[in-house]
Formats: sequence, structure tokens, C-alpha cells
Amino acid sequence: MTTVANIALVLVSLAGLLAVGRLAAGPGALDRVVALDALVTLTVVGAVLGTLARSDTTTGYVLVVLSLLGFVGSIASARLIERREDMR
Amino acid sequence: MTAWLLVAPMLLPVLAAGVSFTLSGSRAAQQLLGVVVLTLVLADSVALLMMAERDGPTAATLGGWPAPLGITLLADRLSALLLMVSVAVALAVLVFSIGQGFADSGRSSPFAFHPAYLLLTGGICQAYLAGDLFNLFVAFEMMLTSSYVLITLGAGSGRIRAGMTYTITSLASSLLFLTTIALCYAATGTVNLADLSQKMENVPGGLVSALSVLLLVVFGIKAAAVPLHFWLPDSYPTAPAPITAVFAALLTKVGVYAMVRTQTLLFPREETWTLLAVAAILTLLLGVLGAVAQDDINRLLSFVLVSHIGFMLFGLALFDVPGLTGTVLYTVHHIAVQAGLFLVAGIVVRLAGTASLKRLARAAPPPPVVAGLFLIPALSLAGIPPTSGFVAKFVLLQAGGEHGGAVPALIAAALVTSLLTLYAMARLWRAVFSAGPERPPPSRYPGNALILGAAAGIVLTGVGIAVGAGELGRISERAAHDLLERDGYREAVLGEEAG
Amino acid sequence: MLALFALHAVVAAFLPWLAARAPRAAWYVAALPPLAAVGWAGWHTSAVLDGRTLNETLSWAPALNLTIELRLDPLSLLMVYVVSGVGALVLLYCARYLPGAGREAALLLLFAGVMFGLVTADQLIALYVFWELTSVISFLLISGRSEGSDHRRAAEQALLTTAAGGLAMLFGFILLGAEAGTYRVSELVADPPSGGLTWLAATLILLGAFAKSAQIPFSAWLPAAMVAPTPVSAYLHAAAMVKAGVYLVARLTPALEGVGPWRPAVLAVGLTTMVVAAWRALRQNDLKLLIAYGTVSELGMLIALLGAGTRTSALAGEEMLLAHAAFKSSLFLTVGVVEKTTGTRDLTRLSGVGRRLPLLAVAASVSAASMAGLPPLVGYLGKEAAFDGLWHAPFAGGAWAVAGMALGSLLTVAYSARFVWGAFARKPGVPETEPGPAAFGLLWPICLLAAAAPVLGVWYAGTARLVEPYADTPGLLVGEGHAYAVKLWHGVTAPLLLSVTMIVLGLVLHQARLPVERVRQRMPRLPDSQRGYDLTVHGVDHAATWLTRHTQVGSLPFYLTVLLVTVIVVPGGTLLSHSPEWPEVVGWHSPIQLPLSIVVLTALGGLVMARHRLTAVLLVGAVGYGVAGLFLVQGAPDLALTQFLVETLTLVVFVLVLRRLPSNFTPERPSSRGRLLRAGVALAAGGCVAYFAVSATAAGNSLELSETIVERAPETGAYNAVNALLVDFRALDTLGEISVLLVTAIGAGSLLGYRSSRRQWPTGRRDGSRAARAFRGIHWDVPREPWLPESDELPRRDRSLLLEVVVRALFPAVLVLSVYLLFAGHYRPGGGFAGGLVAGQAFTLRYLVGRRAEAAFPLPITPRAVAGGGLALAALVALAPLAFGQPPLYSASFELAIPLLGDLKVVTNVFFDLGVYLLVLGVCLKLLFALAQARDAGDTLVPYHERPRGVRG
Amino acid sequence: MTDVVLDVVSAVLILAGAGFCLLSGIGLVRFPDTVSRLHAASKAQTLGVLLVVLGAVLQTPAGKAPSLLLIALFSLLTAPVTGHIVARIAYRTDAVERRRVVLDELATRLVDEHSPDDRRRDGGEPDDRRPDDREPPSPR
Amino acid sequence: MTGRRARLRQRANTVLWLWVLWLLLWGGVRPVPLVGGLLVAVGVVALFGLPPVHRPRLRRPLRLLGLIGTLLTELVTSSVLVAWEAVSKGPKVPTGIVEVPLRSDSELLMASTALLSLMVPGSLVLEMDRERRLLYIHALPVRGRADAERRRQEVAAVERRLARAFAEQPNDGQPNDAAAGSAGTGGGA
Amino acid sequence: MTTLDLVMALVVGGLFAAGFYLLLDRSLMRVLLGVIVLGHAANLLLLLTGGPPGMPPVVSDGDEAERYADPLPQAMALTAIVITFGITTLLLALVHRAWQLDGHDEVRDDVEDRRIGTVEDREESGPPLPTDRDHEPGGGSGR
Ligand code: NA
Ligand code: NA
Repeated sequence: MTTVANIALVLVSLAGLLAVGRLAAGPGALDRVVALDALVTLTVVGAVLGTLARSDTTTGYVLVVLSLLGFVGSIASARLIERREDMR
Repeated sequence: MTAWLLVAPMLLPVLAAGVSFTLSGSRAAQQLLGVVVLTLVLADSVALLMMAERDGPTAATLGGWPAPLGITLLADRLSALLLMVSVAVALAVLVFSIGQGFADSGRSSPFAFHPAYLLLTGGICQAYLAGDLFNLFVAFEMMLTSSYVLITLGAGSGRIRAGMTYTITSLASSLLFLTTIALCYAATGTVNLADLSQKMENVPGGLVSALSVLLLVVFGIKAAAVPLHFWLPDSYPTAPAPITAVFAALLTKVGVYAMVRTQTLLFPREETWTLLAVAAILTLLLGVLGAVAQDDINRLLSFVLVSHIGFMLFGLALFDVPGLTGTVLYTVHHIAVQAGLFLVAGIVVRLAGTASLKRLARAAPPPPVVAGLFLIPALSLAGIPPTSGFVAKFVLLQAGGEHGGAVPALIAAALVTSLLTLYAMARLWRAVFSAGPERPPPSRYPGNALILGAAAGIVLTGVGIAVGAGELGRISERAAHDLLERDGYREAVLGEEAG
Repeated sequence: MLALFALHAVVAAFLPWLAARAPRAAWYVAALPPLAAVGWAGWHTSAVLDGRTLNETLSWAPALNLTIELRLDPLSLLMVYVVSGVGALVLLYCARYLPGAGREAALLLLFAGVMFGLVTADQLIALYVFWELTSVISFLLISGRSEGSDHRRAAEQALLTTAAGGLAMLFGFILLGAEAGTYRVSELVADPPSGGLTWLAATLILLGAFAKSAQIPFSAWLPAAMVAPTPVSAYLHAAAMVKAGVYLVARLTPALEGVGPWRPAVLAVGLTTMVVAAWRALRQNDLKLLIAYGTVSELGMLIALLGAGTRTSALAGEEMLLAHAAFKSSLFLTVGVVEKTTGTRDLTRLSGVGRRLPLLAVAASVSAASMAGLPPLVGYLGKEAAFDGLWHAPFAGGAWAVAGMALGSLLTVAYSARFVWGAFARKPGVPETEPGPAAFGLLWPICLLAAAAPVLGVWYAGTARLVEPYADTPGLLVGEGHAYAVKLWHGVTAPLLLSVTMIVLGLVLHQARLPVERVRQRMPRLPDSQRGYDLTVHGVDHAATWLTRHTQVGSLPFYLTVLLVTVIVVPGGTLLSHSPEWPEVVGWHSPIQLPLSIVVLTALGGLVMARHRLTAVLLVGAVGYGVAGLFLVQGAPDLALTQFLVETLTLVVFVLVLRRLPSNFTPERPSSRGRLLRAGVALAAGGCVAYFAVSATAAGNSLELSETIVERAPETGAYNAVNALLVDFRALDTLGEISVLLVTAIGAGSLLGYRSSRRQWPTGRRDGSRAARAFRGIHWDVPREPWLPESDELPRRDRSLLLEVVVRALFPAVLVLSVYLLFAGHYRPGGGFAGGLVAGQAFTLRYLVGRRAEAAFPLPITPRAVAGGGLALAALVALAPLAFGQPPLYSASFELAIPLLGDLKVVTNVFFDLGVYLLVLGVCLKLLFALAQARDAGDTLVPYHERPRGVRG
Repeated sequence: MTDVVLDVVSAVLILAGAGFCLLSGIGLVRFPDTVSRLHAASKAQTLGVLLVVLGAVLQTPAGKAPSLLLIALFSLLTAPVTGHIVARIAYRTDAVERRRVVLDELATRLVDEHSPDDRRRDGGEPDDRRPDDREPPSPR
Repeated sequence: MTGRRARLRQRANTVLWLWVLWLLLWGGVRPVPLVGGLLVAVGVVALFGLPPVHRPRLRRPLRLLGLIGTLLTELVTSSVLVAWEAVSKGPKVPTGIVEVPLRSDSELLMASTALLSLMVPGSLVLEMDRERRLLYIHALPVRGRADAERRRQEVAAVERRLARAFAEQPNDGQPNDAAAGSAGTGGGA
Repeated sequence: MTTLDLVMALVVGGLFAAGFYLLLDRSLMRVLLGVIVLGHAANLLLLLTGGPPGMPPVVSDGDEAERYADPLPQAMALTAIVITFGITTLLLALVHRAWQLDGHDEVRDDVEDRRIGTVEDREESGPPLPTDRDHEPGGGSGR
């Protein structure tokens, strides 16, 4: 199972790198918001895989919080972008 | 009971700050609470000093956990002495600011001053008593964060700019401090100071030297030692008088204290002498020349403050009992004197409506009582006998006199600094207390008894330091002895097996 | 002696009060302490002269070598007569001259007391204490209360010059003390040090003495100080203060005359001063300045005589010292009367005063004659001894000394004559002066002082008895078996002839004053010490401003660069110089670190390049999430949780603040050179820290503590060791940390709370596509049901049914989650912080949807009360063990047996954690409320970039 | 035997989830406009999380599984909201590559509605306009 | 049903949901979490309760489960589709914005429909028109009318099945017609 | 005891370098970002000093203490994170206020330092300079 988790981790990591590429490249602020949001989700996925690989059972509760509140920042940023044309 | 005495100087202000923050509606209650709590802490600090004087370094671990598992608090002669003087000054400044109405006048947020001030005091107390490097960091943060708030309180544009300089520099120093803690932990696996002082002996010499110097830089920023001092004259002068007074008197001293504590306890065999001596000379001269160049009373005093940190470095650079005695005495004296001067400067500025010497010279002089209140700390700062400044300086010079090598250069720098300080004070005197063309003398002093009383209290504290130089000298000397004899500290914290 | 000193001080303290009520009586009272001192000295005279010295000690700070040791020996006795006797007379004179000047009376009396202390001090440091006090009091006396700037500058010059000398002297004392092992003067004299740095000590001490006694090149302050009231000059600048330097030289000559530079310096400086100052006196038209220069000259002579280190010259010096105190103060007081009665001191405007004020003229003439060294006055006694002493000097260079002394005497005679002529004579072509009446109260002190000259001269036996014991000190040289005796007549000796010659020549010089003046005009100007002083001060000012301007540049980036460079160079350099080899490092510990590192580094790269604020904020968020990921990898879920929550909250606060800021950074882009420098410094500093990190971890720490923590964590009731640390082992840190959080909320609340704002970023503009524009007026997505009651405050186009429904469902869930985290912290990641932050986010969510955090927080307590209460609760939990006799922050645990539920273990540190929870929640609420307030305040303003250039500053 | 089956199933789920994550990453990079990228990002948020969590649940003792289920639940609840809000704003702020939009029924509707400028001219619906909707005065 | 009873019922529902959440968080049904959870849930609802709203009752939970099952399969297929688009077309993927009329007037149902259709890859709810009961879906890939119509039907089906599960009767059994005029007219801006 | 691995050293160094770079900027906002990054840097470093990755230090029976990651640096870093957060909000408020007052959030040079001219314009001579500083506490803004 550890191997599977590790392979999966590689895939998710690659996705994360692509996301951070989008985050750095933009071009619009909203694109960055989307990328950041994806990055948070990928962190959750990666962390689930990580706990699996290490058979660590304590981290899961952290991820509950992450999955519940990950969208707060995205919504706040998106709202700002809506109000401020010069920030797009 | 020891533990209670040790923890109260931090716990009481913190508790009071919490209550004060919820009490924001009632100004009088906040004021009363502040004064009562600081008075209690002052009494506590006196008890601590008596205890430390009787028993030497006394430690307590909190929560019943032995060091280094729990946090250690420790009072020895040095920390108890500095604590007592600092709290006394903090109390006087609080009374002053209540009198001046500053505490009430932050228009948007009248609730902010008292809790922030209490936490500032709590942080300062904690910094003196911390027996743990990370706890010291937390104490610094309490103190500094409160100071960021206080310096920007009721802020106009100029103060915001100054607040930026101050805050950012302090933050840089805090982050470096945290980094240094991490490095110390990496090398030793502990952050308890007594434990560190033992474990540091197993660390490779080069790393120890480097850590020692790194800590010097970290605390050098807080203490405003040259070349890490630039922020101070650009930020302190813009704050209101009581804030400047308490910053100048206490915050830099906590930096000096931390420097003395860590260097003596953790790195006794390090050869930081040259570095400190060079820093001391630079600090003395660059600071005082800066003061001579100023046209603003508060900036002038700020540069003098920087300069006189050099005296404290002087003693530390000597790294022997007489030198450290001098540093202790100088720190104690400087707390009272610098606070007194800033307060009196505050009164002067308030009366004349300007801080510019040029404009003060044209203004009518303040009443004689202010002149008297100015004269004593000014002379003390210049080290004119028989003031406390002279006593402290003399002890340092005398300590230096025992050394050969390059120490006479240090002494010469100290003497030049004394003279230029006197020059700066004379310029101040000339501008402030001479009758300018704007003749009408103030018919009546627009302050009140609290302001003058608080200023007089601080000035008298300075006088008391001079009068009680005998007893203080004895305590300081033993404090210096304790600093160099680290076994007392270690045994107090870790028990008999240490050493 | 201490009692006498205290008497001076105590009486002085009452004088201002008294003077306001009894203007003259105050001065009479003021004269009492010095008179008492004179009386006391008289009482002890014979005993002291017989060798029984009086000693007293005041222990000030003995551990610091600060003791006030006082000792009355013959030299001190002589000085007490001088300072207290003259002092008393001057004070009495003042009763008429300055009635009602309470401040001056107090200061003068205090000064007399300090001088008394100075001349009786037997310990170098005590002597220095009194020495500097005289400088300070003289400063206050010269500067006056609210006089013009010339007074201030003169006072300042006097203060700085004498204090500079004083500091040099202090250094000398310290070196001397270190060399001799004692600061006791009597012990030093008994056992003089010689080796090591004694030469430096001697030189430094002489510098102090020269400055105090106005020796060239430090002489300028004394003439400048003549702006002071005349009695002040009479006392300070004739009898007392300036004598301190002379006294010091006399005091230490027995101990130091053998030290290399002592005698040459003393003779050269003293005699040069004597001649040059006398030459200057000759051309003064201001009577006061004339005798001021005369004083400088006389002081030079005294220094030379008392420092020469022979018995005869010591005798001469003592005689002259006594004489000078009497005649010079009487002459000063005379000038005072002349000025008071005629309104001028300018001798070119005075004529025939002697006829109108005959008593004054006689007294002054007697004093002047004593100054000129005419027999049988005491001045003559001194000068005879002086010539004799130098003539028979047992050291090389005596001939030069005699020549200098002779020339000085000649000039002295000339200016003495000039004084008498100038003050009293009738001058052709000058209208007769009409002086007013001179009160007897002003005249009798002058007469008494003048009378001292003939009395001491004629009664030379008595004078000799007074001065000989000092001269017989073992340290002084006795030249060639020649024991000089103080007498009026020694027969026709070479010194006598010399003396007579000089008197004659002096009178001739006075007569020839007009041709001499013409000669002087053609001579090159001598270096002027006033100019020297001015140049020095100016130079210091220039250096100070130059240096300050070039270091204190006011630029924060500059300061921080210096700071970083210091870090790189000093600690970094230290580390590099000690351990040049790179420790062995592995590539990575966990492969998952690699992608996370790339995420962090990429985001960092974007961050430093970002020009838009929002971009930077999002990128810094990514850095934060990446670091949180690294925390997870490292095995720190608590840390990751907190980091994540903090990151999200930070992002929200950033965004809420960004609404009101321009989109691009100000300033937009720094200069490229600056950027390069910055990048270099930053990279070096980063590398430095990394190097430090590798070296420190390579040092290998002990795992002892961390294992103890893990093993003992269950004792706290917390199986999560991190939580155990936070709420128990290191709860004090936590308390400090939440204090920090509270205070930042206070500060942020106060800064955001200003309603003054004239500035708000304009929202929305007219560009964009037609569809985009259309949405400004369209509001389709407005729910009818009150999913979140506060959201109907929103602009309707901002509403979203979906968002409101989901947030309604999630809000209580988030709160429950926060409570769970609070309690779960003991067993799992979580705790008060995480719980409080999550609860805060619940309200953040509501704020984002409804823009009104208040609506989401309907309880009657304010965020302030929540936050403050949380802190107070935590502090109370820390204090509570006091009631149970336990140490602070002690955590008790109870087993509660509850029916149905079974055993419930309660640990009191949970309440500490609850305090943390409440505080964090309160802080979050406070922030949200403050942000809401800031948003509502103010109206529209022209943004920075669109304002006209001039307004931007 | 069941263990092997369970392992295989969960391995498939996990690998599929991770694969979708990767594909979403590719979409995030390759898609032309914000809204399309949002589609891609949603993939990680929904399917990726779901599959991986399900796979993990199969490997986790029953007592610890609820936290994983909560992760899935909350992801499924919140991700669409983000998607909706961001997409809405993206459309409103023209972050849609219109060349690739073959059909836009929303634009059609918008054209039908009268534009705000027209409405203001008509003086219609002043009550609906909150203070925040006001146009800023032009800089002087 | 009176307002007060509706309020109580809704609060009870919320308490239940929070209680379940609490138990899930603690990972088991043991006495202490059970009691504690009830206390916490009641406390949260009592302190921060929200006004009641109209909520249709869930009558047939099994139907809901069935719907979710269907959606999950759809999830996989359309995910593959979108992923394929990303890899193959990338920047050239064609999209469309489709107007979907809804039948129900329940806001909860509308929101749920939006939520569920949002979960399906390839569709994003761009706008909701509460009054006219319209959803605007950004769909990907959309190559023409047919694709758009298929999407419209998919979402409508979701709503229909939801409504059945909740036993909510649509107002008039017909898709609302407010948007009928513009529905189907194509063309981008 | 193992040393810090190369990747983490690189990340720590990179975080510090980027943080310092931003700290040296004139834009207070960038400085604030620098402070945040430096906070991350210091916290990460602190955590890494505890040794290589380990199990979260949540004690369960039968586990060896060495398996766990060192909890002390975690607790310290957690404290530091919260402190940095507080300071971040404070600085943000400062940014906001600076912009409110001055229309920019640039850390300008200190004008008082510029005022140190030459000795010639000391208080003895020269016309009095107008002062732009308000010494009344709490005053200055919004009037
Ligand atoms: Na050291
Ligand atoms: Na004045």
C-alpha cells in the first residue's frame, strides 16, 4: 500500500507543481485564486496519501479543518477582485 | 512562595491587562487598576531583591515541572535590581501619562493605552526574570508588540512613519532572535539557560563563538548599539513624552540585560572582547556626536541614549567583576535618568509648543522648578559628580584603569563622550532656559501636580541611586560576581548536581 | 568638617526663601557659615601647624572606592582661610551690591561650602567631586537666571573648559590610583608612585589643573566669564575656583615633582601664561578685564611656583596665593564699586574718581601695590621668595625660569599701575567722572581685604608660621642646603636687585604706554586661546553634523542593509573563520519534501517579482501553505493546522485591507542598482543562515529533553505532547503569546478605528464588456428566505443563494469543530489556539457573506470582553493554584465519577486552554469588527496615483 | 482474500484519484481562460479528493475513518461554492475567453435586460441601489 | 405548522446534524462524547441560532441516495471527458453557457440542484436567477446546440429527482417560462 | 544526530533570502510580506532543528519515544506562528493607516534626519524653521 500511496503522491505532487506554475504565471488574479484553491485541495489529497503511507492516524483531523475552511480565503480574494477592476 | 514572587511581575499585569481591556468603558477604573497593579509589582520586586540579596540566585520552575522540562524563572541580584528600578520608573511614567491625559486622549481608541502599557510592563518584567531562552523571546515579543502599539497610538502621519521604522527594525531583530534560538536548540537540544550553559560546553568552539556573536547582534539591535542603532533616533522622538521616556529608559536596557545575561552565562570563554570594545567605542562616540548635531530636544536625548549604551557595553567588554559592576550600576542609573530627562523634555515641549532648540531659544523659559528637574538628570547624564551618573561612570573607568592594552582607548572614548554629553546638555540648557526674544513668561504652569510629581519622583530616584551608591555598589558587585560565577545560577535551576 | 560643609548646604537651601523676605539679611546669614569655617580654622590652627592633622571620613560607597575623606593639614588650613575668609567678605559685600538675589546667595554660599570641601579633601575622587561641583555652580552663577546669550556662552565655555580638564584629571586620578593602590592624597604623598603610567597620570592631572586655573591654552574662559556679577568674579575668579588648580598642583607636587613631565610642564605653562596674560592685561581698557587678565597671569605664576617642587618656591607660592586672594578680590570688589557708582568700567571714560572716592582709592592702591610686589606688603614677601627660589633652583632650566618670572613681574607692575591710574587718576581730555555715593557696606570689605596686605607683610613671622609646614613636606626639594626664611629683608641679594629693577622698569613701561601700544600694533598677533576654543567647538559641531548626516540618513532600507551586513560579516565571518569545512549532508530525508520545496521556492520567486499587491498576497499564501505541508511531512500536524488557519485568516485580513489600497505597490519599482544590491545582501544573508543551520544541526543536540517530554506528557492529561507543552510544561510561553495577540488586536483595532478617512478606493469603473457592465445593475441572485439575516445589508448583486445556504449549514458546524478542537487538543492535533482560530473563521465566513460580523455575534458581550476575559481567565487559571498551596500554573486533575457516563478525568489546564480559545476568538472578532468599521468610515477620495504631483509628498 | 480485494480496490481508487488530480493540474495549465481552468481545478476538488479518500477509508481502521469521511463531505460541500462564486465573478469580470464560447445564453439574457446606464436615465428602481453601488465621482 | 414549531423543528434538525458531526469527529459513540456533543450542539444552536426558513422535508432518502449514486457515475464519465479535453484540446476547448429553467420554487432545492450540478465535472453554475428560477451553467466542452440541450436536460433531471426525494411539488409542473424567450438563442458576446 | 538535509537547507535559505529581500523594500506592504516570509523561515528552521521527520508526537501506548518528532520545537514554532500572525495584522493595520493618512504606504526617509544641515543653521543663527511635527498627543490627523 505504501508503494501505491507513494506513486499517487508523485502524481499529486506533479499536479501541485502545475498548480504553482499557474499561480506564478497568472495572468489574472482570479487565475491565481483558482490555482491557490487547487493547491490547498492538493495539499489535502497529498496529506491523506501521506498519512496512508506512514500509517499515521492523527493528521486526519487537521485535514477536516482544511477541507472545511480552505475556501474562505478563495472567496475573500474573489470578492475583492470583483470590486476592484485594477486588481484583476 | 518563591515561585509566586517570581511569577507575579508577569502574571499580575497580564491579568490586569485582560481586565483592563474589558473595562474599557471606565477610564478611572483602568487608571486605578494600572496604578494598583504596578504598585503591587513594585512591592513584589522589592521583595525579590531582598530575597536575591539574601540567598543569591533563586529559581522557580512553573507548574511543578523540573527544569528544563518546565519554564524556569530566576531572580538574582542583577535581574531583581533592574526589575525594581524598571517597575518604579514604569509606575512613575504611568502616573505622568495619567496626569498628562495622554492615556485618555487616543481619540479613536481610549481603551488601548492601559492594557498595552500593562502588557509592556509585564513583558519587561518577564524578560528580566526569564530563565529560558525561548521564554525570553516571548517576553521580548510582549514588550515589543506592546511598544509597537503604544508608539502608533493616536497616530498622526509622522508617528506612523516613525512607527514603521521602529516596528520593522524590531521585527527584524525578533526574527533573528528566533532564528538564533533555533540554532542554539539545534546545537544543544535545550532552551533552558542554565541547561544551555552546560550543554554549550560540548558544542564545537567555532559554532559557540558564532552563536555568541549572533546573540550579541540580536540584542545589540534592541539595545541600539552602533551600528545597529539607526532606528532609535528616528523613532523614539516622535512618540509622546511618557512613551518615549519608558521606551528609552526600559526597552534598550532590557536589550543590555539580555546581552549581559547570555554572554556571561552561555559564552564565558568566548573572545568577544574586541568586538564589544569596538562596538562600545563606536556607540559612545557616534551617539554623542549625533546628539551634538541635533536641533530637536527629543532627538538629541535619543542620541545621548544611544551613546550611553556604549558605557554599558564598556563594562561588558571588560568581562570582569569591576567591569560588570559598572555595567550594572550604569544600567540602573540610566533607567532613572533617561526617563527623567525625557519626561522633563516632555514638559518643556508642552510648555513651549516646539521641540526645536532653535525655536526653544526664542521662547520664554519654563519655570524654575522645571529647570531644577532638568538640571539634576542632565548633570547625571554628563557624569558630573556627585550624581548617579558619575558613580556609575567612575566605577567603569576604574574598572578600565586596571586593564592595559587598548582599554585606555575605551576610557578616552568614555571621557570624550562625557564631555560632549555635557556640551549637549549645556546646549539644551542654553536653548531652553535662556530668555528668548519672545518674552512673556508663563504666568502659571499649565500642567498639574501629577506630572510634576511623577517627574520629580523619577529624578529623586536618580538622586536616591547616587545617595545609596554604597548599598547599590555592594549589590552590583555581588551581582557581577554571580554573573561570572555561573555555578550559583546553574545550581539554582538544575539542583546540586549541576556545575 | 562634614558638619561645616553641611551647614553651608543647609543654609544655602533656605536662602532663596529668606532673600524674598529679607533681601539684605539673607546675605548676612549667608556669610555665617564661611565665618564659622574661618573661626573653626582659627581654633585648630596651632594644632594643625604643629602637625596634628584633623581627619574625617564619610563612607559614601566604599566598595566602589567612593569615600569622602577630609583632612585639615597646613596647606588645607591656608586654603580654608583664603576661601572661607574671602568668601565671607564677598558675601557681606553682596548685601549692598546684590540685595535680594536669593538664587545668587544660595549658589555663592554653596560654592563656598564646596570650596571648603575641595581644599580639605584628602581623597582624589572626593576632590574631583568638589572640583566638578565648583564648575557647575560657576556655570549657574555666570549664566544667571534669564540673561542674554553672551552670559550663556561664557558660562558654557567655562563649564566645558574646566570639565574637560576635570575629565582628564579624573583619568589621571584613576591611573594614579591604579598605580599607587590608593586614592588617599596623604598616602600618595607619603609613598609616591613612579612606574607604569604615572607619567600619563601626572600629565592628565596637570591638564585638569591648567584648565581650572585658566592656563594657556585654556585661559580664554576666564576673561569671558567676566560677564558675571562682579562679586561672583571676585570670589570665583580671584579667590576660590581658579585657585583650585593651583591648590591641586601644590597638593600633588610633593608626590609628583619627580615624575618626568611635571616640572617642565608646570614651569613652561605657568611662566608663559604669566607673561602673555600680563602683556594682554596691559592693553585692556575694561578695568574688570584688566584684572581678569592679571588674574590669569598671577595664576600662571602660582602654578609655576607651587609646581616647581622646591621648598623656597613652595613658600613663595603660598605667600603669593595668600596675597593674591586678598588683593585680587579687593580689586574686583573695587571695580564693582566703581561700576556701581559711575556706571562704567571703561578706564578711558573714568577720570578723577580717586578724588571723589578717596577711601576706595587708597584701599585699591594698597592692593595694587601688593600685586606689584612693593614692600612691605605681602606681595613683596612672595615675590622675593619666588626670585630666590628660582635663582637657587636645584634643577636645570632655572635661569629661564628666573627670566620668565622677571619679565612677568615687570609687566605685573605695569598693569598694576595701569589699574590704579585707570580707575582713579585724572586723565587729561577726559571729562571728570561724577560717581554717586558709595555705601560703607560696599567699602569696608574692600578695606579689610586691602589691609590684609600690609598686615601679612609686616607680620611676616605669622605668615611664615602659616606657610612653612607645607613647604617642609618631605617630598619637596631643598636646594643646596639653602633654607629660605620668610622675611622682609634678606640683605642686598641678587633677587632683591632683580625685584627693584623690575619695579622700576614696570613703572617706566606704564609711563611709556602710548609708544608701547604703537609697538604692539606692529607686532604679530599672538595665538588667541579664545579663537582656539571657538575653532574647537566649531570643529566638533562640524564633525558631528557631517558624521551624523552621513550615517543617520533616515532611510530604513539603508539601516536594515547595515544590519544584515553586520549579521553576515560578524557572526557569519566568525563561523566561517572557525569551521571552514562543510559538514556532511544528505540530499533529503523524505522525498515528499521535494515537490513541496519546489512549490515554496517557486512561489517565493514569484513573490519577489510580484508588482501587484494581490498577486503577492496570494503567492505568500502559497508559500505559507507549502510550509504548512512541510510541517505535516515533518510530523507536526498541530503546527500545520495552526499555520493553515493563520494563513487563511491572514489572507482574509489582507484582502479586506487591500480593498482600500492601490493595486500596485508604492513605490512601484526600486532602482535596478538598488535591487541588485538588495538581492546580493539578501542572498548572502540567506546563505549565511542556511550555513548556520547546517553547522548547528551538525553539532548534534541531545534528545534527552524531547524524550522526557514525550514520556511525561500523559502526566499533564494531554497525550498530544505539543499540547502538553502549550498548556502545561510551557504554559507561561502561551500566556505571553496570547498577550501578544491581544495587544496586536488592540493596536490594529486602534489603527483601523480612525474615522478620519478621507480616502477610499473607488469601486468599479465604467470599462469592461457590456455584459460585465450590465451586472452592476442586475441582482438576480437574491434569496427571499433569511438564510443569513445580515446579508440583506449587502449590495444585492453581491448576494448568492448558494453561498448563503451553504454558509448557513456550515457556520454551526465550524463552531462545533472549533469546540471539538479545543477539547481534542489533549489527544489529537488541536487545542485552544486552533479552536479559537476555527471559531474566528466561522465568523469570518459570516462576515464575508454578510459584511457584518456583529450580526453573526448576537451575544451581549463585546469582542473586547471575550478577548480580555480570555486573557484574564488564562491568567487566573495560572494564579488559581495559589489558593491550594500549589506552584503557579500547576495543573490539577480530578477523576469525576458521573452516573451513566463513567469516570471523567478533568484536568484544570483545560480551562487555561479555554482562556486561550476565548482570547483568540475575541481577537478575531475584534479584528473583523474593526475592519468592518474601517470599511464603513469615510467616503471617496482621489487615489494616490491620480493626484496631482505636488500633493503626493 | 478480502484483504487482497480491499487492497486492490483501494489501490485503484487511490491511483485513479491521484491521476485525476494530475489531469486537473494539466487542465489548470492548459485551458484557455479562468472559467475553463476552474473546471479543471474542480476535478481535483471533487473526484480526486473523493477517490483518494475512499481508497484511504478502505485502508483505515473503522475508528479513524470518520475523519476521512468528513474530509470528503466538507470538500463536496465547499468546493462547488468556491467554483460558483469564482466562476460568477470570472464571468462578471470578463475572465472568459469569448472566442471559445460557442453559445452564451446568459449574454443573450443580459442584452435583453436594459443596461444600468439606461435604467438610471429612466430613473428606474432607485430604491434598489445601495450606497456601495454608487459610481465614484470622477477625480478632480 | 406554526412559526414556533417550525423554528423548533429546524433547530432540532440542526442540533442533530451538529451532534452527528461531533460524534464523527470523536470517531465513535461513547458516553462522554455523546452527552458532550449534545451539550455543544444545543449550546451552539442556542447561542448562534438563525431565523427559520422554508425547508422542504426529506421524504424519500433512498431516492436521494440513488440520485447521488447516479451522479457519482456521471462524475467519473464526465471527468474523463474533461480530462481528455484538457489533454487533447487544451487551449482550444469549446465552451458554452447554458440557461437551465428550474421548476421548484424552494430555495433549498434550487441551491441543492446548483450544488449537485456543480459537482459534475464540466459544468459550473455561473449565475442563478432566483426570481425567474434560472441557472446559467458554463459547460465544457460544448460544441453546439445539441451539447447545450443535453446539459440543460441533465441539470433538469437532477432537479426533478431532488424534488421527488423531497416530495416537493413544483409550482405548476412546468419549467418556468420567464426565460423561454431567450432560451435557445445562441451566440456569444 | 543527522544534519539538516540539503533540500531543507535550500528552502530555509531561500525563505530567508526572499524574506530579507522583501524586508529591504520601501513599500511597507512588501516589508510586511518579508516579515511573513521570514516568520515562515524561522519557524521552519525551528522545526527542523528537532531532527528528521517523525511521527506526530501524540503519545499512544507501546510506542517508543524516538519514533516521534521532537515536540518542543513544534510548541515553540506554534507560539511563534501565532505571534507572527498578530504582528502581521498589526502591520496591516499600519499599512492601512499609512495609506489613509498619506496616500501611500511607502517607508519614507526621516525628514528630521534631512534637517541636520550644517553648523551654520544651528539655533544661534538663521531664521526659525517651521516645524511640521505635532507634539500634542493624539493630534495631527483628520483635522
Ligand atoms: Na562571551
Ligand atoms: Na528659551
